[in-house]
Amino acid sequence: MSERNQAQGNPDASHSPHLSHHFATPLQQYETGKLGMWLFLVTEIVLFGGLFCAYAVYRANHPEIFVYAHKYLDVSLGALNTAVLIFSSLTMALAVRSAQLNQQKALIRFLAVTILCGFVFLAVKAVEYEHKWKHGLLWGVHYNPEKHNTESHDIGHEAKSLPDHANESSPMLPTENLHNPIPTTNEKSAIAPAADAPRGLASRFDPDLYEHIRDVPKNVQIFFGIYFVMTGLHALHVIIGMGLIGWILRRSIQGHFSAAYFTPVDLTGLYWHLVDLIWIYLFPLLYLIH
Amino acid sequence: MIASTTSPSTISPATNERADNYLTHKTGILSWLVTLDHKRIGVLYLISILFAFFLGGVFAILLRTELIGPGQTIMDNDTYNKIFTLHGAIMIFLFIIPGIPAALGNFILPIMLGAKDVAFPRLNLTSYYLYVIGAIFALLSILLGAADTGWTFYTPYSTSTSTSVVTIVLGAFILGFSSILTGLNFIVTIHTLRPPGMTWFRMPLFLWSLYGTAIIQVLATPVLGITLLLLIIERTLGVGFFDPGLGGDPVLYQHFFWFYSHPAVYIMILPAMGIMSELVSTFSHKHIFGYKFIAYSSLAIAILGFLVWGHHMFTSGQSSLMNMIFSLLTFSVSIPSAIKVFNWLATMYKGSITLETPMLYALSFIFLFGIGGLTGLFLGALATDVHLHDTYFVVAHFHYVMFGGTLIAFLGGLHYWWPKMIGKMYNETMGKIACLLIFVGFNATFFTQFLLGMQGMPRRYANYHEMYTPLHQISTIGSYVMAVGFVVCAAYLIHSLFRGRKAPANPWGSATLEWRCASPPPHDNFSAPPTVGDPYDMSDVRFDPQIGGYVFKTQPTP
Amino acid sequence: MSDEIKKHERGVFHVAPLPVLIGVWAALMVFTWLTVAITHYDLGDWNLWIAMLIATVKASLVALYFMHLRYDKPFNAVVFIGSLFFVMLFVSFALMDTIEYHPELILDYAPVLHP
Amino acid sequence: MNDANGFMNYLNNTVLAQERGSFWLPPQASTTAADVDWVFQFIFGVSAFFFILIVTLMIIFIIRFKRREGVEPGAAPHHSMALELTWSIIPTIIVVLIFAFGFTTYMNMRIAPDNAYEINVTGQKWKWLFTYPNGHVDENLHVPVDIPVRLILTSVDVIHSLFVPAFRIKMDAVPGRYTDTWFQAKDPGEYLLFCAEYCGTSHSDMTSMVVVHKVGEFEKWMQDAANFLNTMPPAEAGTRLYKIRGCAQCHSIDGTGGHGPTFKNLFGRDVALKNGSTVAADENYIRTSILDPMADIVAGFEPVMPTYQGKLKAEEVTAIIEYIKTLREE
Repeated sequence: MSERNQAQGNPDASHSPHLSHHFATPLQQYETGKLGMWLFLVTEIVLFGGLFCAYAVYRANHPEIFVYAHKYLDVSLGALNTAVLIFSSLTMALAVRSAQLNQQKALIRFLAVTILCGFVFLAVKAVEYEHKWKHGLLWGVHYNPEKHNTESHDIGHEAKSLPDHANESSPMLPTENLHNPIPTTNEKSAIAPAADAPRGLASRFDPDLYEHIRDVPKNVQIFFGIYFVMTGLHALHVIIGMGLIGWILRRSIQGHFSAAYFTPVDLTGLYWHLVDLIWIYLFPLLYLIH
Repeated sequence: MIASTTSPSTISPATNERADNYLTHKTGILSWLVTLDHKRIGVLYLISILFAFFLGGVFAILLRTELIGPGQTIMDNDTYNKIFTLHGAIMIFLFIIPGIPAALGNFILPIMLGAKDVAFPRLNLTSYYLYVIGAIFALLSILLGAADTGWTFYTPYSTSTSTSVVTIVLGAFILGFSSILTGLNFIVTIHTLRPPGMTWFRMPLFLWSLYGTAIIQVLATPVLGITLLLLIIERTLGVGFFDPGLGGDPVLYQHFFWFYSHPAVYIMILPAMGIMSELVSTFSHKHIFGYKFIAYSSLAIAILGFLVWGHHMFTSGQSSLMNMIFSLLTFSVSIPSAIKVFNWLATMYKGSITLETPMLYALSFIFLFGIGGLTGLFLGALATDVHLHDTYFVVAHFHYVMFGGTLIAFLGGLHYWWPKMIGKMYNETMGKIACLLIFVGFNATFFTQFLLGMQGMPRRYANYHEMYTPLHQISTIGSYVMAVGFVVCAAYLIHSLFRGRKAPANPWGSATLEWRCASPPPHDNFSAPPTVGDPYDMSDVRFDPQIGGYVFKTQPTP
Repeated sequence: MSDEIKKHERGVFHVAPLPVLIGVWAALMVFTWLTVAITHYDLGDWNLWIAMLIATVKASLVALYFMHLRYDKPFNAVVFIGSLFFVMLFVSFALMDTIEYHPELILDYAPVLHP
Repeated sequence: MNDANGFMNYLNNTVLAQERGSFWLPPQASTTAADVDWVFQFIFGVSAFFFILIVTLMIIFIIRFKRREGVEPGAAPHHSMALELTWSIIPTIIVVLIFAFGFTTYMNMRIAPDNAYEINVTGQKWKWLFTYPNGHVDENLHVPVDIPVRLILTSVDVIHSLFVPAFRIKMDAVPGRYTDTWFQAKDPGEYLLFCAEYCGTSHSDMTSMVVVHKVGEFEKWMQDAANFLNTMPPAEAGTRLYKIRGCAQCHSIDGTGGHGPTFKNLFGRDVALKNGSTVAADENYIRTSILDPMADIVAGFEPVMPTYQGKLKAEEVTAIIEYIKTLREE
């Protein structure tokens, strides 16, 4: 596995001003940076891996929640964002290519387009978040879909056909317990008497009384928790990536990069592609549930 | 404080050493705080982790004092709960995890490898400052009233308690990133900065163990990151991933937590095993036995360590199927550990053993880690674990491994490399006395805890049934003896800073590269790439009474 | 300069050809369309697996060409795939446990956690 | 000196408390305890053998191969495949054996017999509640001897863990799911029951007793215990009901807040209701509030209380009212 520097990389560049004192050749430095970046990407993958694990566990436990709740996401907006990110990946790859070929103007242009795509992505994301915010389709304790009923109905395309589950008079919306995080049991109550059995043994619903919400699974907030944490963390990475590209763009305009030195462009590119790569999985997992 | 450069390297003819070393290369506090030199960063780490160790130790003594008798002795239950949380969190996140890799590893790894620095010096400094920031958050939580969750932060307790959990969790989160960056730096350094001739199988075993450690740091720590991040947003935003009240699953938190925290146990012990290989070989003055098996066993432990986290959850409601799988896999980790111990013994066979302080620590390690490792068998076996889980048996077991293993090896390594780092020799007699005090005190403290655990004393108890009193008293007295040992140790080490005999380049007779440069090492370690040979070939060194140390026959000390 | 670059077809200075990049992009768009289109058919459990398969193909294309993994040092690929392996390990063990204990869960359960 | 005395006491106590057990472990009071202890002893034997082997070799080597002036280290090989394989394969075989013994014994401990007597266990900060099939709730675990007992555990707040050292059983009580464990007590007597999973302030005081009754006596105890309303003064019975019927989860008795109004100084006070009216907290008001909680919602509280209609007998309601009366401050 010895990848000792075959220093044939760039014979002229041994006097490169970018060479740090503890490297022998620019090639060694380049490879070091690249391996470091890949290891960093590994940590990002494992970080998101934790969320994918949570996703898998909750989906295995409560598939009905995912089937029900994903309908509140807008597939066309998701697909649009997928296309935007893929396109930005292309422009990023082209930017790296331009740097390698010493094409300064093309480099600047492609980086600018990439950043622009990042803004489009975030804008679409903001529209989606805003819809959910308005309808109370939020995570955990903030899940409160009653708002959806009292305000407008223009949520995701499929959601309109859902039964009108939010009813002011029904105290047993799947969310009710969230404001009073106490066990839900029979009737109107939220607290089970301790003596009968451990909590949870008692029957929960009177199905006739709540016929209109019988199709709404419990704990829908789990889906929105996962949705917001996954897409939120991803969006944070998009923002960080845009910051990096902005920094690269500034340096490109100052003419820092050339065919002899383009490591920062390459490494930022790797980061941006990873952000794209994670979205490639998020899109079907969150938006395209059957 | 203005950094100024001292005179360029001059050769002192009498000692054949360059006067310019990393300590004197630049002066002024600022030159230390913004240094990119791995040696200085290592020293900064060393000072910080020793401070953390002091703090964690004080908390430990407070805990043991409270437990000297049943009922309330010096603190109430809530205070006790906070102090054991702080003791655990500080010792683990601030001391043991960064202890050997970040402090000793940072200093030694590039020199041992024959490199001028780590691959990313700036990242290295960043990693140190992340450590400092994480430590500040952890200490800030004390000012805010301290968390009372235990270092494991189990949900739903950690999401429902009113104490300052977020601060300390944020601290641990930041410390995790510090650990990741150190690991990343080490992997890349070992891959790309080896000088010509330093092949994988010429690397000293300490480097192999650091490499294995770094793999775990890079692959497991991000899971801690996401776990703690989820815990933070759970508390601040009410996301409810682990809150049964919101449909979440508290046992999933334990999967998350132990997916990191079990491999983290190997982050703690693997570098200690690496130090052991160096110590045993050096002080037996003989080539290490079974080099390749020891090297591969480090990697095996690193990989297998990922497969066994569920053995912390045998009574948690984890399914019987997973209990079976995890129990079986757990035993697989014991094999590489056994291989290492037997290879160290075989190294001593037909050696020429000298008993300097580092070797005493190495021998203590074999004794204590033997007990710690073998008691792990009781906890890996399902039937016995059910009885012993969450009792003092577990407390004793992991203190034998973490303290008897890692800390003892850390002390061994500290004494071993102290002359190299500081350029001064410590008092050998005092070193032996301190080692003996720590060894005796340690066994009195923790062996009794095995007996307590077997009799059913649960851990994290501020109060206990009268029948456990005598053993608790022995344990507490043992901890005081140990504390005296540490005070003695600190005293003579600090004394040596000012009054110590000047250290020769190679006081012990080792053959690895760091002993080929001066003590303390020059700023750039090696002016020219060093000649690399077998790191355990002792035939090349001989004792020179004139300088009180060893010299290399073939190549003079640069 | 470009002559020199051509010499290192598999080296670090490999420049991805323009048609390859555009082609990969086109393929990614097609797969995105495909993955949306396939959800209109009910294939039971297969929906999830097909979606994951398509996502993996897309991810491979990005990694191999946009991220130069195909032309890179093999060790970087080992690192990348290794991390995926560990994620799989984590997910599959946790999932195995969750499927085993599923029947014991108390659905709709919400205890007194926030006094 | 003090310490030495303590140690002697310890030995005396040990012999007394563990007459039926081995020196190391608590008495074997359940049918599986002996099996667990056998696995323990097996691992102990193996460990002791290897530990003594390692330490003896170490000491011999230190003495035998200590550096002597003028003696060069002898020639020894740097590796030996045969040796390496030996100390890889032998430990492997041993640990597989340990796994197998541990696993088979564990499965016997996991799978309860079909005819087991079932008791529901609820963990909460910081006490255990044991609910019997007839509805009786007790703070200690009473079980019959020689009959398999299955415990079904859950928790209402954080994770707890039920641990009976003498039975060698331990199982976490996890909120949101059921866990179970079982045992069959061998000898009548009282045994300690601990909470083994850290659960906060009074974690170390969350101990109960396991009372193993002789044949025939369990039923008698059960009858008496379930009949406590008739044998205790009403206010005392009310205290008991307050603890075991879940009132304590929302209604404090020291004036602090909760999901429901505090019981302190409640009786006889005027209570402001959500609908704006005021009502005197007399016997009738309290009775109504227990049986039809939605009738009078107190201002500042959510309508979350379950009805106890059909769950509390008339005498029980009376007992609770009597208890609340005692919480008035003079």
